[in-house]
Amino acid sequence: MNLLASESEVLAPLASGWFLEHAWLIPVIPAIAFALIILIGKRLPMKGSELGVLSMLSSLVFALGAGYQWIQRTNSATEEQFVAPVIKSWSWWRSGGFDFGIGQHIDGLSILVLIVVAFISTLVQIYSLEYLRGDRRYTHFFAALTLFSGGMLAMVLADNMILFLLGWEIMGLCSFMLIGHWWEEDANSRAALKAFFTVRIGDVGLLVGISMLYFAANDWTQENLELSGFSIRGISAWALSGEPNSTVIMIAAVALFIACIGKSGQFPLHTWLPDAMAGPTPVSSLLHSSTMVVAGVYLVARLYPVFYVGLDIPGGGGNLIVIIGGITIVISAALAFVQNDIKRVLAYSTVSQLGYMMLGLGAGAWLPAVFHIFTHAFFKACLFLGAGSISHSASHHSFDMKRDMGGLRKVMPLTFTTWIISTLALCGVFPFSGFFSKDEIIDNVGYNGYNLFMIIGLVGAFMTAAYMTRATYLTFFGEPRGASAGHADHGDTHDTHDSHNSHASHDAHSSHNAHDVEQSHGPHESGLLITVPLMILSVLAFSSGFLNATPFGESWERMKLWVEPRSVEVVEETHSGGPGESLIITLPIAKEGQSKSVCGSAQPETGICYAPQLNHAPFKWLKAMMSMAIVFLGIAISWILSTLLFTKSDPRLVGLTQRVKILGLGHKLLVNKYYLDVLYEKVIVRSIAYPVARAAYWFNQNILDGLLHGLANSTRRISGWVYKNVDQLVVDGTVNNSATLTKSLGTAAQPTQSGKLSQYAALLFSAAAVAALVLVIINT
Amino acid sequence: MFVNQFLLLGAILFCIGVYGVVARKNAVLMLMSIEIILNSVNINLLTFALRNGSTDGHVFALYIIAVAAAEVGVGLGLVLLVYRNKKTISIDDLSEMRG
Amino acid sequence: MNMLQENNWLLSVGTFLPMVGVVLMMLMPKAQDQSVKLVALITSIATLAVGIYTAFKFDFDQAEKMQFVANEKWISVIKSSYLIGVDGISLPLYLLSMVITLLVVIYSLDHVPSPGKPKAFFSLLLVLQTGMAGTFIAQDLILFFVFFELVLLPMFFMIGVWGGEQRQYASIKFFLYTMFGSALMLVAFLALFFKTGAESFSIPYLIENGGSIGKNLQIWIFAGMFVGFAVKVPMFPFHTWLPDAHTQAPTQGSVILAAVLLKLGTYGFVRIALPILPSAAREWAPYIGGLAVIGIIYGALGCLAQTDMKRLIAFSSVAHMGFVMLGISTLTSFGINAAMFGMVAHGLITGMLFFVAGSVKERYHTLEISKISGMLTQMPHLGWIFGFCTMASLGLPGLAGFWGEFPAILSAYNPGAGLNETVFRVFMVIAALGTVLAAAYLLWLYQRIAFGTPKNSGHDSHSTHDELHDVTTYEWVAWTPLLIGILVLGIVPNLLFSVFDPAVQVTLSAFGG
Amino acid sequence: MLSGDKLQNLNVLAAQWVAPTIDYHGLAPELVVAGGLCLVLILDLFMDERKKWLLSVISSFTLLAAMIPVLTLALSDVQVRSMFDGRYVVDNFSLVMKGLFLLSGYVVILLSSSHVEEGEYWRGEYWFLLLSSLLGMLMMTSSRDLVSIFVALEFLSIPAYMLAAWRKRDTKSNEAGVKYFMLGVFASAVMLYGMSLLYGVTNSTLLVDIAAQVTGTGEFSAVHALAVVFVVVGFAFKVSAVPFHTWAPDTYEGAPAPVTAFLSVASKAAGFVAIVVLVYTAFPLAQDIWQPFFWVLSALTMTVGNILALKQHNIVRMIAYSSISQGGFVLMPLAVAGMSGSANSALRSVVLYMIIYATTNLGVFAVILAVSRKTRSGEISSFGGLFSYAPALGVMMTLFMASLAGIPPLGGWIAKFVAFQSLLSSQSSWAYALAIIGAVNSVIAFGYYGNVMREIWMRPVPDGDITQIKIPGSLALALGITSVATLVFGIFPAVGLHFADLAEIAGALSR
Repeated sequence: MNLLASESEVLAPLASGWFLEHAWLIPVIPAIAFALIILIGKRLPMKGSELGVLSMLSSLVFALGAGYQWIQRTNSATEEQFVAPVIKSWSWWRSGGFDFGIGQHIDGLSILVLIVVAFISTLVQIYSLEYLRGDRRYTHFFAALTLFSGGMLAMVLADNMILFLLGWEIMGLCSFMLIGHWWEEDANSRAALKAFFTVRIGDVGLLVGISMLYFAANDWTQENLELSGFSIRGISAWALSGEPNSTVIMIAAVALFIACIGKSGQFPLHTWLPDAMAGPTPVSSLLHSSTMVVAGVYLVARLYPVFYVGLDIPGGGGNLIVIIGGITIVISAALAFVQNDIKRVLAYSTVSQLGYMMLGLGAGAWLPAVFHIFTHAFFKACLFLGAGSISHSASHHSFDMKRDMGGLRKVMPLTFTTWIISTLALCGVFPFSGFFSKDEIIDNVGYNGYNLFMIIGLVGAFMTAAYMTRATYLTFFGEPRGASAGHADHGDTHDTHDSHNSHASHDAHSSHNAHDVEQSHGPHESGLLITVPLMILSVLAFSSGFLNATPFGESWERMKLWVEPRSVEVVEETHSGGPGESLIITLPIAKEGQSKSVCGSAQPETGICYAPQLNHAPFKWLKAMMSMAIVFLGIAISWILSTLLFTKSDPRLVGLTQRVKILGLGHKLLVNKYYLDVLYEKVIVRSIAYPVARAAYWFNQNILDGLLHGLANSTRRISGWVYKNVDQLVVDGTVNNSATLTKSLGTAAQPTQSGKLSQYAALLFSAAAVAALVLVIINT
Repeated sequence: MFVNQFLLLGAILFCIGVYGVVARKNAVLMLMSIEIILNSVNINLLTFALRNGSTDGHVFALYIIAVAAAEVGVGLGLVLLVYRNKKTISIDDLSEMRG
Repeated sequence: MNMLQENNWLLSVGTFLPMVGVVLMMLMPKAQDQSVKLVALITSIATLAVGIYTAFKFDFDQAEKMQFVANEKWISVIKSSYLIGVDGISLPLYLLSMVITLLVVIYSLDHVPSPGKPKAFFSLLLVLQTGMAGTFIAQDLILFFVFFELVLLPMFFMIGVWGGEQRQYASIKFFLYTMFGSALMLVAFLALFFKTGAESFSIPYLIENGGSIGKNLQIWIFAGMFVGFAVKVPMFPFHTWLPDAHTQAPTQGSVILAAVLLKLGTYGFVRIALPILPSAAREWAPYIGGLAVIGIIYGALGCLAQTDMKRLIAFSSVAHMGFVMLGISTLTSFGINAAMFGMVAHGLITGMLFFVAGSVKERYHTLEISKISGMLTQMPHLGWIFGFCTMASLGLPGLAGFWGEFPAILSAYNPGAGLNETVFRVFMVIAALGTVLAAAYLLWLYQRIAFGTPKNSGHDSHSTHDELHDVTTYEWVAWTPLLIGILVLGIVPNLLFSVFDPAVQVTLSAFGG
Repeated sequence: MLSGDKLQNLNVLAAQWVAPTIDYHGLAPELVVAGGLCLVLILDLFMDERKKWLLSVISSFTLLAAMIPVLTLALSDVQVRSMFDGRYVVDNFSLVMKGLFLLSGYVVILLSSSHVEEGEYWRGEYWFLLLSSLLGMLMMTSSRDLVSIFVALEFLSIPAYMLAAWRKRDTKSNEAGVKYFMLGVFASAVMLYGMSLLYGVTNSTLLVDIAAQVTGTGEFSAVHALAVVFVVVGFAFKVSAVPFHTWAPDTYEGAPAPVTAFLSVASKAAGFVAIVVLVYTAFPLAQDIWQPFFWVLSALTMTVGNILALKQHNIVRMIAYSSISQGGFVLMPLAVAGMSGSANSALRSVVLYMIIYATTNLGVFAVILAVSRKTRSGEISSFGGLFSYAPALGVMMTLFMASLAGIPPLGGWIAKFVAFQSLLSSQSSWAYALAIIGAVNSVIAFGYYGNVMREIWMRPVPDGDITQIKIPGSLALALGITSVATLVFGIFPAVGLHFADLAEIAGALSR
């Protein structure tokens, strides 16, 4: 459909453009590239990696182009005009009256995430060129990375839930392949299995949710929009139409959110994410920090109306999403304190940042949450790549901060700088990007009436600052230790990480040959292929926040303009689908604060509404200062403690956990990750995989299969004729069970065949006599 | 009418014959019991023929007598055969095959 | 149902061509194994060629109609005629059987299982092919029954002669189970015949008049058919023959069994039981659905308890067919489309898995999961193929398996008219959980077999390293079509759905749409 | 003591006697066979030992020659030829059955010839007895009178007794003969008693006359019931229906294999002929008496036969039990033959079943004979690995077994199918019950048929010697005929059904 063909008096035609129209190419390119890499990758000079990088670059170009044109589109619209998403869809397959489409749904949100994904993927692939050089499965690695990007991009611009699901699952598969990249080691493949399986459990929710939404919404959407019940746009409109039965949509929202919990590593399904660090560092930075794990968040943002209505977000007080988000923030932040593995620290921090996003979405702070996706992507990717760079060039592929790092700020200045920038951004220090997103979230959460969770958010900010400081201190300050001190050999690094993070040794032997050289001399700065992405990312980590710098007034809130959908009613001309040709009916704009606005969950009088009316907290420097203070407090305390503990090894602190019982218990609890894994693996999984399955199998073999056996046995005992045949029958197990039964009957009948002539005669006549008698009686 | 007595006689003979077949272990005796049954049949037939005043009964009876003779011939032959091989005519010894 | 008569010789040729090959082989002197193989190969290729020609001639715009219909006198005395034809439902399965047979023949060219006897082996293969193809084209109950039974003996011998340790037990068990089912099915057919006025056995006729039978009677007749088909599927309580048969059968046997034979049962449901006895079907649907989901969970649990790779795959068949039956039990055209797709997809995927299992057995001389490890390092290609099938089998979107599984689950959300929604929604959730378990056991299997470092201790002392060769040419030739099929159907499911849909719609017209 | 006028009366009756006109064309088959057997008997006296193989040729050609008048009769436009005012009738039914008897007799001769040549047998008598027994069967098909039925029965039985005891030195054979004889005579005696009662209540031995009067109800119904049961028992014994089957296994095992083949096919068929004729022409109105009787008989027969067959180790004995249970399937439709509409289909099913069963079972015996030439053993296990050294025999045996088990597309299935069909056509609940029993039995049956297949295909050769089996020409011919027939009947059931459909019994009360 051509979106430019809009005739409307009130309405300025929306600008569009080639890139917007052809945004669907963005995922297609990597998909093709993946196929090529698989087919001819090995024969190429760079083992197929060039294909991956090129495809990602071109996707990035397309995405940026689309972004640019989207901005034009939004600018071309009037202030209160609904900026229609650019939707194209083709029928994919049709069955039983169902029409499964495939197509693109381009609006601010999808553009934003598209750009992020394409950008990070590009950088990470470039980074990997160096980082994985000489790896055994170099080509496979790039193939998987590319496929992942393809899947993620497809999911992001999906116009219906089926395509969305497809991308979602493909990401899951790729994460399985990439985590298990070094599958020779059992731990890695088990981590991969765990990740896939945990996420898969969540996916049940996705399946159920999609089905429910489809059947609940389909009639309405078909009638009003001529869209199938899978179409994201249709679902959103339906959710806000006031039609839906509240319980149905509530269950659907919960079901979908379960999927998000699994994918975005929210409590209680977060346990897979830290283990996923077993994968190569680029994978961790791409999939498990900046892109894939935000898919869950993206789903919530994408189908926001469903959650908005289903979970009654405007109601305030508390709902599933904020609760889960809040819990996640705190517990994972707490976990980050006891990790010695730098990547695990980052992993837990990722989990808690995702918690922030969920918190924001749950509390109606849609824009800040989405914005946090954006900013978080940059600084977290940067941090991971930094960690990778350290292990790559300084600590002989170990990630253990306490053992193999320390004092690296001198040897790796670049890495250090970028790390510091990103850390500050993560902590949300004022001019850095983190501040503008995270602080906004906390602020709006409070503003929308979720005060308790605002406090949780602040606590989280404090903890974040604290554990990041600890990590930074351990890594870059103090005295060089272990490998980074240059006197570490491989045997050492091998047995250092036996229990939980043995991937390190794999970094080692996988890219072994490539690093023999570097083992000779000690820690040093990494090569350009690694540092350049670091620098780019750190620049963005600093600056990206200004895209929506609320403190500096309306004019700076570009994101609000570009990304946030405007919640006005659109009168559809249903005969010519597509909201591009939509009329504005001028309505009083809903006033701030009244959540039951015309586009809230109340039934609008006329027209259709695609986005809920959202509130925005007015920025107050006071609150900002307050949170700043908290952050700095966290940094300071943690700094002091770290110095005392790690450098001065102050006797009052060292072994404190051993001395004070409470702390000891807490420490133990944290080290054991709240025993959640124990619960899952030892209790749940075991109980399914072993007893239940055993029982089922036993049932199969002994009850069902043996039913006839049993019958046969009992009959035999009763008649007691052929107990000796049993063994034969069972041993040469040729005779079917029922045959066994009938056979034993046969044995019971055999004596009639005694071979005695007189008995035969007797039988013959008596039978005849009896028959005659009976029939005579019957017939007279 | 005195038909019933004859029929009764026939029935009694039939029962005797059946008893003989079932109870006797001696092959020759079995043959004889069978002959008794056949004769009971003959008596029946003749009685009925007389009662109904038709000749079919007599004809049937004649046939039976003739055939019975043939049967006995064959039967005794078989018994003789058995006796030659097993030196006994007790049919209970003829239970090689069973089950 | 109106029918298209033109070139109605096609189907008969396609069905009975293999018998020509059999006769040829019979005439050959015993010694020449090579020429026997050659004949088998040529025959199956020719058969497939005819099949493809049929597909070309097939008018896809009228997929709902019976096409190439031939209606000859056969047993006029008992009102049964040689009535054959294909519509959108039959055609894909008809072709599937031909493709699978050809691939199996190719695979067998250098994999004739012990104890040799290629002549007998290939003859049985071809007889099987005739039986399978015939079942899918038969439009007369008696004809259907004949073909349905015709596959029994060859499979019986294939398991019993070329099978594993327990082969004789497995084969007899397989046979008696199936025969028991079909005996009751025959009685049901006859009852149907007489209750519809003893006019004809032709399915179209019965579809027109079957609805008129009283409901209780329908339920009983349906029960007879149910047993017959459910044993073949196999559905939950009747499945115990399957693991034995699959585990003991030679690779080729397992492949055909999984790829085509199991489909005869589900096809029977769609083609015969549902349209002829609609109101009985409505009564039965919840129970069928219930057994189906039990089968899904049960099969998955069975898989988790296995230590033998092949047996695990066999149990996974129980689970997958559970999804198919769930789709059928919804009595919606959507669900049945899903079921039909699931049948084809399961045919390709599980068939492929059994091929892989066979090759693993051949190389490692064991199927004990615990004894195999690091296949990816020893035989990367085989490992990747195995992984591909695993992913397809656990219903990864973009591969064929998904389009059978997901729509089936989806359709259970609102079943056809007159069915209890709550019950089926419960089924839906359980089935969705089933997908998780599927992921669990398949990945678990894959992780332990393909990942990790090779174990060279003990078990393969007698499997020297030249035996651990990667995929051979024959295997490539035999497997590539399946792999491509899995991928293509996954990306363009409409290829099949567009064919099924019209026919399914017509089939369901008995239920008022 | 007869009074004078009665005697007078008899004389008058005798005086009015006129010689019946004899339709020689109608009697031609019997006459040919009769001539043939006289020829054999006479030649046997004068022919010297070395030429006696000619006797088998002669007798086989006699049977083929007898087929010619059967065909001409079938083609002649006179549908029904009735002699001796309806006591001896040549109708389609009898023609079809005559054809069956002649052909199966021919196959039996093919089976016997090589068997009889070896071992010291009294060849001439063998052929003579075989032919005379066949002659009795031919008569049975046409008899429509109690007397002629009785005579025919004895005519076909007495030679059979002697054939069963044929191996004079072999005690088993003697035992077989004696058992068969004693029980047979006993059964026929019981039957005769029943016949006498029939004659008494109806004052006629002509079936058609009896038909009008014998009913399940009304005056004398008790006597009717008694009579009908006793008469039926006589033939139930012949078809070895449980519980009158006890002789069959022992006799079959003991008798020489070709004789067993003959007994299990031809004489069983003769019994069914008699039953059908009686049921359709003599007791059409008494269905209340015989329907339940046949129901029970058929259920018992197929079940007991099956479960006992499962236990057998001796192939012939196993076949004996299998043929018993097959008999149950033949009886199945008769259990509803009295109901409206199912009479014709029941007759058709019985005839068809007998035709197909005859071909298949003869084939089985042909294979058994061929194999036992090598293995010299009657054990089922002696078939082990047959496929590996005699694939042709193995495949044929498999075909026959599958056909007996009723697996499409072999002859057996259509026979079973038609039986089920005609049974269910009555649509009574009894019919469905019996059908279920039958269905289950047809599954159980595979237990032992499949066992033989298993031996042939999946078991090693017991004594490891895999020398080829030399099959004499006659045996090969028999094998060819039977296997081809089995396949044809299965794949083109119309062929068998055509003959079965022709067979209508003249004078049968059609419902």
